[in-house]
Amino acid sequence: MIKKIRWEKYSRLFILLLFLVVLTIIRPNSFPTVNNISNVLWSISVVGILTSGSIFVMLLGGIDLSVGSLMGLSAVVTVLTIRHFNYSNQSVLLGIGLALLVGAAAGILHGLIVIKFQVPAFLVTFATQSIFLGISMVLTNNKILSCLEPKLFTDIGLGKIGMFTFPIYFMIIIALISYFVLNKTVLGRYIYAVGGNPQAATISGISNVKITMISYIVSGLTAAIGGVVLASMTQQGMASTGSGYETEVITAAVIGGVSLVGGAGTIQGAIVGAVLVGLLNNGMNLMNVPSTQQGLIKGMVIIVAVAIDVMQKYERKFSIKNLLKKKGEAV
Amino acid sequence: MSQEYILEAKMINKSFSGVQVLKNVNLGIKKGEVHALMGENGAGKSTLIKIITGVYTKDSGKILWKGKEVDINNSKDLQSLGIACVYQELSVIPVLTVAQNIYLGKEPKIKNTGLIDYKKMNQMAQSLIDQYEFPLKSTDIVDTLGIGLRQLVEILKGLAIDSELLIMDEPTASLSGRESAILFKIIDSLRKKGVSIIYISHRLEEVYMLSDRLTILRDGMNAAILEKEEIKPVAVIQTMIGKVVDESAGSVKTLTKNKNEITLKVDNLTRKGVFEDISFEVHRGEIVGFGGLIGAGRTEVMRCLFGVDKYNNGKIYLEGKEFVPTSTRKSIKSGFGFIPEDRRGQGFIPLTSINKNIALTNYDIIKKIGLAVSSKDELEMCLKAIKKIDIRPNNPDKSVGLLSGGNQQKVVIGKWLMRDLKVLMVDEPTAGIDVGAKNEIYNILSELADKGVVILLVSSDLQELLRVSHRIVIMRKGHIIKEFSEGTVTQADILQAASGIESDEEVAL
Amino acid sequence: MKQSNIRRLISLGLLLVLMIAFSISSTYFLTAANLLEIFRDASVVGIIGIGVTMVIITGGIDLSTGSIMALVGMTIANVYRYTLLPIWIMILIGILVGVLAGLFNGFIITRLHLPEFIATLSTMSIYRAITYLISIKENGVIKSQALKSYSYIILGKSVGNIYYVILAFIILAVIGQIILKYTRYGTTLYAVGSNMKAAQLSKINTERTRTIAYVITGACAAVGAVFTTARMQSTTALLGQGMEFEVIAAVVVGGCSLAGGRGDIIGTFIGALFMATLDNGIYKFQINTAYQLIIKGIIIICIVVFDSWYNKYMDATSRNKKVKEEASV
Amino acid sequence: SSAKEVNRDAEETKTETTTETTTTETNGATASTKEVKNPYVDDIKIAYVAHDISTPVNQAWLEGIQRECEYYPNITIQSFNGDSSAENQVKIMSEVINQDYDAIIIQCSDGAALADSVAQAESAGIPVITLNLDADTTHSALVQMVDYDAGRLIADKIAEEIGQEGNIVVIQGIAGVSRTDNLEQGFRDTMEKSYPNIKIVASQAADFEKEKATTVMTSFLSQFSDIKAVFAINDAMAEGASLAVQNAGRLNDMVIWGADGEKDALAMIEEGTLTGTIYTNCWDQGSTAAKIALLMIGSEYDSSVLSKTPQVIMEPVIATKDTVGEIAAEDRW
Ligand SMILES: Nc1ncnc2c1ncn2[C@@H]1O[C@H](COP(=O)(O)OP(=O)(O)OP(=O)(O)O)[C@@H](O)[C@H]1O
Ligand SMILES: Nc1ncnc2c1ncn2[C@@H]1O[C@H](COP(=O)(O)OP(=O)(O)OP(=O)(O)O)[C@@H](O)[C@H]1O
Ligand SMILES: [Mg+2]
Ligand SMILES: [Mg+2]
Repeated sequence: MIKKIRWEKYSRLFILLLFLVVLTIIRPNSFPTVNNISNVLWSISVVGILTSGSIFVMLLGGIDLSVGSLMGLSAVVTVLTIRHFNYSNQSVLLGIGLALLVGAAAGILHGLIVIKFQVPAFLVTFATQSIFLGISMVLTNNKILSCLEPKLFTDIGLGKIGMFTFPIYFMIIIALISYFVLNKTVLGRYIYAVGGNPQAATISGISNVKITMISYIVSGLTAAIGGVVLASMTQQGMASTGSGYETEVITAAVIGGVSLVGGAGTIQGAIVGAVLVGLLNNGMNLMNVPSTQQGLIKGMVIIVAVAIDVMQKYERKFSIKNLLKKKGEAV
Repeated sequence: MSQEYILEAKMINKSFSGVQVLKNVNLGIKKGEVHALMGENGAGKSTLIKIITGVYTKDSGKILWKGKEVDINNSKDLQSLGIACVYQELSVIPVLTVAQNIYLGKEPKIKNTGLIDYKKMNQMAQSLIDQYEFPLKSTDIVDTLGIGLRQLVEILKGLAIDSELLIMDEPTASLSGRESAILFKIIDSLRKKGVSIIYISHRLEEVYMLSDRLTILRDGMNAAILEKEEIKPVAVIQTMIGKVVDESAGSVKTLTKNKNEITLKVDNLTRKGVFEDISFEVHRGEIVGFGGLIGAGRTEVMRCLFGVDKYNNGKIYLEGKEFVPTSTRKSIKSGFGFIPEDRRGQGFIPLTSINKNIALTNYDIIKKIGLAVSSKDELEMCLKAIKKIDIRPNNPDKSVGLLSGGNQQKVVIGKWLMRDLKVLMVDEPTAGIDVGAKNEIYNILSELADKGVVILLVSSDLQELLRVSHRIVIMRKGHIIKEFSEGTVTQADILQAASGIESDEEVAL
Repeated sequence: MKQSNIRRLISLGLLLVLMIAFSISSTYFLTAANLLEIFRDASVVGIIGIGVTMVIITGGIDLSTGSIMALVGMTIANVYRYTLLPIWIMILIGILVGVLAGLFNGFIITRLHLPEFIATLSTMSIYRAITYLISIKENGVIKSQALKSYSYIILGKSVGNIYYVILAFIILAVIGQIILKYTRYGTTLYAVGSNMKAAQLSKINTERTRTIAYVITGACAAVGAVFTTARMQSTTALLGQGMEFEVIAAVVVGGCSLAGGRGDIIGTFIGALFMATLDNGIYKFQINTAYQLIIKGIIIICIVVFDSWYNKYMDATSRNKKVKEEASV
Repeated sequence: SSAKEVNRDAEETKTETTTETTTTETNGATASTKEVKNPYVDDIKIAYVAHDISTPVNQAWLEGIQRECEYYPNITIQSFNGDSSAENQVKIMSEVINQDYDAIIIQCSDGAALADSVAQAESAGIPVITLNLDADTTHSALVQMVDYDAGRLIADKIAEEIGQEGNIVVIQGIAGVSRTDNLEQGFRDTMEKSYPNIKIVASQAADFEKEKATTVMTSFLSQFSDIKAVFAINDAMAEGASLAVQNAGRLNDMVIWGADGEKDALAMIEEGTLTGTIYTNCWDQGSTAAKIALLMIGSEYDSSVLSKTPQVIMEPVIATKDTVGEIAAEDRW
């Protein structure tokens, strides 16, 4: 019995391990190198940061499609500030502060509309996505604003401690904070409760409004942080920075077992999901899979991986016959 | 031998997540009998029904229909065999109309087209409704109906099929006395027509009254199969739960006045269009029962008192001071507790563990280390609750959604017992709960009252109302129309008042 | 019934308000040619939206429609290039491909039990990749492929003043609405989306219901691809990129709930028109793209906020009325 | 497809004269249904339909167009965003034609897809000037940078720098975008034909994005220890590749090339973090397009007399550390 519970809980980790082993066997010289692993982690660090915040919204059954363009906006705001104050160190801090303000404001806006007016999160964030993009375009006059100075700024995305670059540590720290909040604090308990059954949560004395607001603000803040990191990584601010990140975040979370209906999923799972996607991309690059065909392999692998995972949940042996059985009894 | 049985389930085994919930269970239904199925919460009754109707697949065993083995894995076979089922979890579709629900999957069609004949379907549904005198309209959207009316729709779904076997899993759980009475008449007439019925209920008096034979399950095994003459209340209860419980109390009650100070006073509370001018006082340690028919507005009053819904007019006083329930959080802080009638919809968080469900209202009293919740404290509280009200399984990490109905309710109650309360409102607390657990809940309520907690009990179960309450208030169409506070009162008195049939002598209070 | 009709009228009213606002701001807006143009732009989104509406009613989502379009377009281009089959067979083959793609979506969702979002997100990249694989290459480079057969590109044109695609949209929308409201299948769609467990208990084959919805969506995407490629007289591997979100947005604006169980084709019809009107009208403001984006976002938010506020208000009043009726009995 | 072929031929014949900017003359104007407008007096509306307005090249063109028209008080320039989609552009074209614009400047995301729209505009008397990406129909003018030949030039340069042998890698954009496809084709053809000892060991797409290019390049570096050069199909990706190379500490033994010649890339070349790019003055290109548009608006010209689209080829500049200084600051977009 104990065995079973373990396997169910850690099946994603097993898949991850499988990935690592397979890649090591196929590419013994290039895959398991510190450089490469650090590259993989670097490339998923922004997704990891974003997921750590967006998961709050997803746990409530919401969705935030605007994270990508919000990243763009905060990148632009940061870079504009730094440029405006002649690349001084203080301006970096000011820029980051402003970006965080923008993120929080966006979160408040989303939360208000979603909870007060009961508008589906999909539509609200679909609309704000274009609003944020528009604002960034106005601010930049649609130019790329490069920003190679000061070191304080470029180090955010490119600096290193030991073998790993800063964004990796940021991801780990933010994911840990997110883990702590979701698993150890009352707020975390309340988020799962509101996501799992909002009516029951209300009757238990939880303010759905407050929890929803907080979740969207958190999502906005991580998007802002992601934007700053990405701006530093690319040493530039432009409106389209971060476009497409929303789907990557959702992919990582859903592969990691976060239910889009709300109430179920863990941050550990979501981060493992992000790493899986990162490894998959890396593996295909290392095997020189042509980019036009990467989608095919990626899609297939995701389907198989998630299918195995789902099988685990329903405790079925992985066989064709079982695959074709109906779900019926699943909760 | 097996010829006389219309349906036989033989040596059925079933396990979920490695836990065996049915062990070699047998069930035989004869033609034209009402066969009751009883057992504690979680005994496996609903599971057995779902196996018979092909919702779950059995691990092993046989199902015989008129002596021939059938494979109802394919749930479509059910209808062609002539089996209809009213499930415990309501299987009505909220967004559809009553008629659409009743004829789901068997809609009448306009000739030579694939199109649904709505006119005919609504007529058919309406005549069915009228036949049984249910307070429904065929074009009502189910979403707008209260839980009791939904239950009626569910029953109609079962009745709409000309079946040889009708299975009903706790059909009266959220029905009022009057609706239940209609149902019993229906069951009687069906029996006369030769239809067999499997009847699951926790209300013992129903079972005694209706059933021809009785199968008792205990811990997933057959505990007894009794013929009509063998059905003896005390023995049945004993077989079910292994100890003696007095079920006979509760048909008459002598009420007494409570002389304590007033804890809760409600003055002319009004929510436009729902209830009006609700006024009452409750003394410390008093249990006030709220009786009435479905839709009388009792639930709404409770929700407003608790701060879930808003009211337009009126005042509430708690211990002499005016209390305005602006939010549920404030109410809880001030000492209110609320157990809602719609357990699944409002009572608990299905995907979350027993542990966290019980802690949910109590984080103000659970210790914290810095920002972090002390999981030790949390767990201790949960274990205390599990022990106090005997939640089964007693694994704190089990998701509440996976528990049987009765145990889910225990979790909902459990979280309120862990804190100091002044007022506890309970709305249909024992719907779908076995006698053993019911008794425990009654005991818990009296214990709380003894400690000085005010309890407002909304119940459509007359026996329960009489048994538990110190005083009974009757609501009808959003008004308090009567109050029984002294002397003796019987079920008949309550029913009379609730249905609005006034006898002259009872006007004065 | 009545209430939902009023709600419809209100949505239409909002559309009208938008149109009036636009016609005040530009003299080009309220011309027959422009209105037809709006309708034409709404049509492809709307046609795909018919399938997507059904999927969303079941509580699912389909992100692969844009990629199915590309796959179908490229299939037709291949058939056109390498065979001499008549046009209608080409189109049938294209629709078959759409159906198969939808079937595969349905399979992995109902049989492998993948969450709809992740399943169709995967097939979105799979179908796009297959499109690249079967793309017609010249000197190893993927080229856009001309589809200049006379009888094919006629589909992109108009009969009289009405474009064929508009006719197709109207016809398919009517059929879709009838399926949804007047057939057993339609009812089961709502049942599955409203309460899956209850639907299972009610002996509905939920797997089949959902699979068929994805198949219909695949077919609709294929039809959309046919009209789009006919209009462009060519196809590329990039066809339909971003289309999935446009369609979903139109469907949701039309009143479909992503939680399932609510919505219909008339709503989607209005939603598609609404989005097309918005785009079209915004172009007519003489402002740069950035401001257009901002205004568009704000208008969408205003409209959905109004709609939701209005719905709540209607619910409250109708409930009050109902209770009063009951009380007065 | 045959139309494409014809274009390719046209481009190839042009290569001999790339060094000078040429305007093919319009064969004497005949009767026109369209009124002639004077930019100093009449109201004029010009539509600019970008492939994707958020790319630097598209933006620079817009600015070029705006600069050219700045002096005329009555000209409005309206920019539309195709959002990288030919379908969107087709929609926008109907829109613009309905609104009676006086001229259209467009970069066609897909020449075949836009052929019909462009033809319609022309027959409605609205001159269409295409930028870089042609429409598969005869229209008023095409103003283009070199693409296929730019690829050839870069191939020659890289070969020269690495001594005509060794392993190199390519970072691609999104497949199906014709300008970059042609660039890559020119590059590959040249490498194959002229430099048998140079091997393109890997190529991978980074979707024109800087950050993705960093990831792709890093994985190239960990996979092959002996890469001598990288060619990124646009500057943003070259910048990303450079970041990766810097990170790996291999800037000194690596040749990194981009294409387009945006300001940041030129700065990096001066700094030494990028080896080279191929520069086109996009402002100038935009202005040129606008000039042609105004010319046509102001004359009784009719495109129906054309048998072939007149072309203007922008002069490319190979920018390396040695030559980058020649590009004046005010020409850096
Ligand atoms: N889908 C499921 N997955 C896992 N366990 C389940 C599932 N359904 C039921 N169980 C477990 O099986 C046991 C029997 O449940 P069942 O619902 O049959 O009880 P019951 O006799 O109907 O009880 P009640 O009177 O409370 O309705 C319980 O312990 C329950 O927790
Ligand atoms: N969702 C709803 N839509 C419309 N009317 C409703 C709704 N819920 C309740 N009502 C109406 O509000 C009134 C009060 O209902 P309430 O549920 O409070 O009654 P109750 O006395 O608690 O009945 P029950 O015994 O069913 O719990 C009734 O007239 C009912 O029909
Ligand atoms: Mg049960
Ligand atoms: Mg009630």
